[in-house]
Amino acid sequence: MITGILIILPLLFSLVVFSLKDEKWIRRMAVTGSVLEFLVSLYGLFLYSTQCHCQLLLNIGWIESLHISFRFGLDGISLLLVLLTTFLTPLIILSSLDHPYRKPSAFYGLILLMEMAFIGVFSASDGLLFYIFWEMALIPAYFICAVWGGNDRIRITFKFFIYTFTGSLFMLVALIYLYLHTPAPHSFEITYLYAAHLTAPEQIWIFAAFFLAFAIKIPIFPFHSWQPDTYTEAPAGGTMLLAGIMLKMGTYGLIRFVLPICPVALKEWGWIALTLSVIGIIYASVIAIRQSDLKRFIAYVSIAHVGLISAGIFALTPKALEGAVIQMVSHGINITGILIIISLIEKRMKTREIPQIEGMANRAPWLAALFMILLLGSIGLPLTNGFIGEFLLLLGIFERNVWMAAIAGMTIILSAVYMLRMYQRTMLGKLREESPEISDISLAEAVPLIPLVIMVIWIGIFPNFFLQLAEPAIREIMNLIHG
Amino acid sequence: MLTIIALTVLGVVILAEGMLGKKSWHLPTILVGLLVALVLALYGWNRNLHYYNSMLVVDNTSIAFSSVLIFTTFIIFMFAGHYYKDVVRPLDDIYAILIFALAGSVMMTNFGNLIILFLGIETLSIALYVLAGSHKEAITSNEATLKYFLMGSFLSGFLLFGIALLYGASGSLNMDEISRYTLREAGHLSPIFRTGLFLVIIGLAFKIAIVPFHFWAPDVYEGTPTLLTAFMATVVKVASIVALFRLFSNCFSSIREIWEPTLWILAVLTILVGNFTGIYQPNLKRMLAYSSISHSGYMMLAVLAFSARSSGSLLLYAAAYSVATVTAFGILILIRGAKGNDLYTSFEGIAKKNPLEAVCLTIALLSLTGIPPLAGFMAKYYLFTTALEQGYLWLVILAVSGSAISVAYYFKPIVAMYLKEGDGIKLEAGFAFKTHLIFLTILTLVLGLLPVFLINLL
Amino acid sequence: MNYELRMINLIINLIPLFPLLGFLILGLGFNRIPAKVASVVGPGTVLLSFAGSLIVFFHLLSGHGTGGSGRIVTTLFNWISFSGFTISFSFLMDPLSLLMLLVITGVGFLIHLYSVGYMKGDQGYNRFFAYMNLFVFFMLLLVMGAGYVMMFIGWEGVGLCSYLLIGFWFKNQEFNNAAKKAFIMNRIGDLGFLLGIFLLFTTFGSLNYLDIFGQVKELNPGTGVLTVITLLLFAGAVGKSAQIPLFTWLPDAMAGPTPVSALIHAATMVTAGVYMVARSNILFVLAPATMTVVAVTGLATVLFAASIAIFQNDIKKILAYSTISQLGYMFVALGMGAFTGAMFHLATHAFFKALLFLAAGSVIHALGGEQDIRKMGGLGPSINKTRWVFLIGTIAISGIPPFSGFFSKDEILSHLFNRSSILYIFALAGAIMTSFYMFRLYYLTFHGKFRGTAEQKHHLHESPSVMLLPLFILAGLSIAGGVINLPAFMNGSAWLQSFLAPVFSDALPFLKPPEFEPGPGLEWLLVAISVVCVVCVIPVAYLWYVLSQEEERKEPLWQSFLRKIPANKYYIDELYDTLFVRPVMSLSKGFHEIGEKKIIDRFVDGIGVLVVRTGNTIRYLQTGHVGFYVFMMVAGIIAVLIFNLVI
Amino acid sequence: MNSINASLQFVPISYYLFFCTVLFCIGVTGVLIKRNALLILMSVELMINSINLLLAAFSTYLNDPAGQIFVFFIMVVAAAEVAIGLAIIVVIYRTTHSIDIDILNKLKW
Repeated sequence: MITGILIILPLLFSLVVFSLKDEKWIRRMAVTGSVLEFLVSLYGLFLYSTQCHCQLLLNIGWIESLHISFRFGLDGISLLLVLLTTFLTPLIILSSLDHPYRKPSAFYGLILLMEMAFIGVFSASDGLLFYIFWEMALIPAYFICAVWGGNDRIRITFKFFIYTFTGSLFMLVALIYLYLHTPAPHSFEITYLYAAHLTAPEQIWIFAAFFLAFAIKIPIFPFHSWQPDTYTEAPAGGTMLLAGIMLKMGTYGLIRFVLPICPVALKEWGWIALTLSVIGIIYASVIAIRQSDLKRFIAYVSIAHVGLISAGIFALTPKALEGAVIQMVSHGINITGILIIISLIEKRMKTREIPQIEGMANRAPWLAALFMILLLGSIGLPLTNGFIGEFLLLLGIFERNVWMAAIAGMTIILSAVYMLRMYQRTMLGKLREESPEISDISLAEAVPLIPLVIMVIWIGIFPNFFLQLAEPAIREIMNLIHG
Repeated sequence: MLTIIALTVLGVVILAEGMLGKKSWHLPTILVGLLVALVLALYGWNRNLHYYNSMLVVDNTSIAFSSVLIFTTFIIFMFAGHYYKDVVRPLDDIYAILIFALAGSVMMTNFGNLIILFLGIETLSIALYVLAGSHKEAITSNEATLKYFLMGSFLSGFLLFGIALLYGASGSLNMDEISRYTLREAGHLSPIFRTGLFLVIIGLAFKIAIVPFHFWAPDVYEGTPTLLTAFMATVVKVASIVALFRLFSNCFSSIREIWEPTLWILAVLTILVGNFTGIYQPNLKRMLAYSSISHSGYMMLAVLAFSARSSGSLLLYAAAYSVATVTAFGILILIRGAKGNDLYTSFEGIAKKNPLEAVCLTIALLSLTGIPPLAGFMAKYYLFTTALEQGYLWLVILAVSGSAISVAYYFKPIVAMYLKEGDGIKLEAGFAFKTHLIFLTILTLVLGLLPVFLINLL
Repeated sequence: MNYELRMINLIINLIPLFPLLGFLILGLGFNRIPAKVASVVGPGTVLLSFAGSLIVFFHLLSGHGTGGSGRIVTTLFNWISFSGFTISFSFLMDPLSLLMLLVITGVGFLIHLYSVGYMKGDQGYNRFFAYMNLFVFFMLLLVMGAGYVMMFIGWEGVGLCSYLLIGFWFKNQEFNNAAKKAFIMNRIGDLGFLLGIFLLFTTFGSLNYLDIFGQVKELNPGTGVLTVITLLLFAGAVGKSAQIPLFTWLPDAMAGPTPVSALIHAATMVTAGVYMVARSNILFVLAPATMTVVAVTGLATVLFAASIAIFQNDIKKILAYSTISQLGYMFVALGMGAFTGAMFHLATHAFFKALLFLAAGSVIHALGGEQDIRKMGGLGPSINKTRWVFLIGTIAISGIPPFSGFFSKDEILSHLFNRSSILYIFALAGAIMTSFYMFRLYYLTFHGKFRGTAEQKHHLHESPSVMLLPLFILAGLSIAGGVINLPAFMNGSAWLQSFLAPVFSDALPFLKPPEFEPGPGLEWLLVAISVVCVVCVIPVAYLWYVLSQEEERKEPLWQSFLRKIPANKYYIDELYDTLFVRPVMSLSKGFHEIGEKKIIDRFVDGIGVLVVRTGNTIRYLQTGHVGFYVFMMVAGIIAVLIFNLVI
Repeated sequence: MNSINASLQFVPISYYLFFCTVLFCIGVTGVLIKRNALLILMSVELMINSINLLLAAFSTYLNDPAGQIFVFFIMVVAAAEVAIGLAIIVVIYRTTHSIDIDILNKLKW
């Protein structure tokens, strides 16, 4: 029931927002809708008990003849990601309120639509539904990036769309193939999919298809070429949605589908995925060092971080999975925060080019301080959320393969290198004479940032709540892999 | 049977009205008449009627499809008023011929005997030759009709030759007889029969515009007046593919191994050529022609993977495809009215002033692309499922890659409408027109969300 | 659990909380609350935790409630815990950590006090104290933690604080670079540490000291995994304690305000490595190979750093290098298994090195920011108090009795002598160098004639009492600090030895016994030797740097060449720059220019282009000629028929 | 009737088949090589008539009237087709003053 509300609510509000004319009311409704959604999800959390693994089920018959139905349910992992979505969306909307987007009704309507799709993806316990919401998320994303994006938006966003769409089409084929191999009567229900009998080669093909789709979405090296451009061209809010939430769809998909469905293939070919992810970490980190455009910089940083997450997922150890889940949440929080900061910087300096920004800390100490905290979170300093994830991930990978862990561990050095370099060149130093008169962060601007910063610290100090929320689900998946 | 009669009568009535000079009565009469025909068609539901020692066989499948055809014609006629609003000459002939063509297509879905099949096809085609050229002054229209006529009559020659051979080999023109023959002779079919079989396939392939018999389609579609192109792209195509489907499911299902490879290759060719060629088209009308070609390739999957469920999925696909295509043509009519051409450049920036039209076209195109939760996706999904059930893995993979490519051209108008700056003209679409567009769009959504209705019919 | 113990636990938990509180107050209100409040809160919180540590200390001495184990473990909460994996946020109180606690909070408080005067009027005054408090908090976590993860938290935390404080004056990008360098070099070590932790976990299934040390006794010495673990841990120590090869950040770290150098880069943070090795003594003892590595690294660092220090001209840099070499002594001691000696030297070093830094700070303060000793000289009379405390510090570090440095260094030396005489000789050489460069520094600063500008001379002034008071206290400690571990042959009680005994008791049996047990006579002899050695270089220094400064200028070529290399720190920075920094930068460029643009992007776009091209080619089949169409169709028909009938 | 059938069946069916096929192919060739719309139309007619003949022959051999009935249908349809075709050609001639099929290729690519 609650899950149904979670999915319907954003849809309704987006329709309302679409229909509205008065800008003030558009903004109000958008904020109200997203906040309401967040509260509902909190209530869902309240109803949720960590004991059994999948709950808050909703099952409405849809196509009985094929045993396809609107099947939603939350286990620990999905609940966490739903919470992440509902937590970030209001902040993203808030952060873009003062930005003069043309046609705000469409902009916020699309954001809410996207939220609906995200929640659908994270809570669907039916393969076809998952796919449907997966694609539904893509359309608003495309339009947000394409309509409100930068100069080169048309080419870039089109590339983004067709690239991800192609990937997901192969996932569709794989899904149908799975469906046909589920025990009769065929069904897309997740448990049926888990129970599908596949020979080893079949599993490998399924694995390949899923991996392609998810690797493009995440993105895992070398399928990432759409991502830096898109992040750079997209409007601030769009980038936040893409980086903060959308790419979690990929990692979530890996955990929800790839791991339980093709364990054999993973045992045979998982190492390739693992290696690719680890390569991605180093590759992207090294590239990030020299980027001059802040958003492009963040894009590469994000590739590096999610590389670690996916590496953890492919390590197939419980700790790594715990790490992956917690890190998904943390990454969402950190990157959204940093992107908000970047948009604030851009607002003040009228540019995103690092060489043209210097010494903002002189005039905007609070901005610098918040930035520093988020940054520490993303370089995984202990007592920030980043550390929990990185520690567990690396530990898990270490248990799987020492050398991989050693190489992946380079990230704690490289992240320090690129992050501090960027921070030093933007925040520290003398303020240029020619640079515009800048003010410190205003309360309105701080509103979306404060919760994020609090979460950075909170997860860093009390991660247990989140870990234990995800634990039963992870145990479930580990059983499916090994049992 | 009754349907066909009703339609024919309707046509005659229109002509009568024309003689009486009651131009304004045409559309109402037609719309009512079509509804009547629809009702009559549905009247035969679950009755499984045979007429004239089963020259006409009216079973549920045929009823469902002929309803789709009638309905499509109906929604096309909804645009007719706007399309012909400033034409002074009497239109009774055009309308009547359209109706007759529809009658022909209905025959194609109900045939129980190759004679009827042939008659249906010819009724349809001859009517279309006229319609394609109905814009006498326009040289493009002339060219279209000439090309269509020459190739059409040429290929129907092959069809006939095929039928003749089938007749000679099997000794009958009746489908049941032929199927019995195939069952009997399954192992060692005479070359005559096989030649006949393939010539029939080719004859129908031409009507469906299967590669390499598709060459007429783009040119004819472009030259033909837009409204009638819509008819060609939907009714004609669906009718012919249904005929093919019917022929194979009733007669030749027992000798699958003979025709399977050929159809496989033809389907793949159609999907790929259609999608690839669509990319570079400068105008929407021609693009839609190619998209229709690729879609006939997809529908071939249903014929190939003939199974209990495939008729249902073909029905859904036909419906989804027709609705979306008609919507697109509707917008095209508007644009043509405003800009005088249908180049992508004339779509630039229309989203600003005409959000409704833009959204409708977008949804239609997305549905054709196969984006959930729209009808097009569901249709594709069922089609692929049935195909995979029959183990056509590679075919499905190729089809999927095809629809990945199709994004490249389906998005061109969308990009033009939303992302390009253009002269902010307001398209003059009447209230009826708009409501109709909305209706179609909602239909696309509903078909996507509740495909069950159509699927469970058959 | 009785009332008293609950009180103690509360106090233990409060010790780190006070500085954290201070940080929060100062940090959140940094641009609102007045400087006066800051100058109370900053030092005050540290004083509170000092008091707390004293209470715990005496409680532990009394031995109540510890169940005779001599240690208290308190758990705040389970930090990370899910199926089969728990890391609790808990503190371990034992003599070792208490010693560290006292040093950190005690010396830390004095330095905070000093900063009140030193940082007066700086616009970042509150920020400064906020960072300092944060540092103390993390440092306390580091030493109080009951497991390696806890230590790692503090470990990274202090790294962060040192980053923040080195780059405290962030307007100057040079300082920021230094800060960044420090953090990154530390992180290199930390990676080793982290991997060590992982290996520890996979080996012992836990990360608590007590669990691990409990299990490790079962393993037999020299096990491969232990060697790897200890080497990885030591890598962390190397980074944190600025040993070869990761020492170059420490001299640059002098960019920070002087109190920072005194607290973080002399007294406390840099000794974290020593603490870590001492803490995991049993692990190291069971890995003899690592022990040798530790000792050799330490000794190499001693000589290396000392040789550089001789030729430096920046007062703080000289002290920095001396810190490095003193840390080297500690590692030598650890490597030889003289854990007590190391800790002892750690403590005394904290006293006199803090003293020296603060005194140097007072000098710099007096000269208005001048740090180059070539521009000083003859400051003795004008800032007399500073001069005397500086002299005390110098004597102490040079190891001249009866000052504290003498005892700690002598213990290490004698211990070395018993183990291997070669190492002893090298160490002695190091000691001699130490006293030489220290006295060089002293003389060049306070004797001879003033070489600075006129207006500097005019401004010369003694520091305010709030700065002098800590100096005096530290001077006192530097003089008397030796008493805490008077060796037996001086009829001392070797109190520290016995105090720390429970910590090291498990390790000692595994140490290879000394080659011979020296009698008191030999001990006295060694003392005599070392004292004589270090004392005789003093006049040399006086001769060179006070009497004849002219000749010191014009020296033979070979000599100048000889000085050039160490004067330029053996070009280590340049070496690293070419070895690591440049390659990474060019790699980054390469990846972006070639990997991204040329290969991956081009490949992906290539597919798109291919599709479009194909489309553009195929569409020309549509020639528009009916003839051609018909021909194609017939061709198609024939193909179909042939395909089906012939083939 | 039967006697006629018998006398007709005196000629083996394969002859008819072969003859009609040849006729048909001649028609096809005509369509292929001619550029004049009228001639093409006639070639198509030739094809259709060959089919009629074939059908008739088959029906005779099968003793089954269906084929011959079909022939009548075909004739009707063909007549209609021709009518339309000529009309179209006339229209074309009006606009282009030529009935050469290659004149018209505005619509391509």
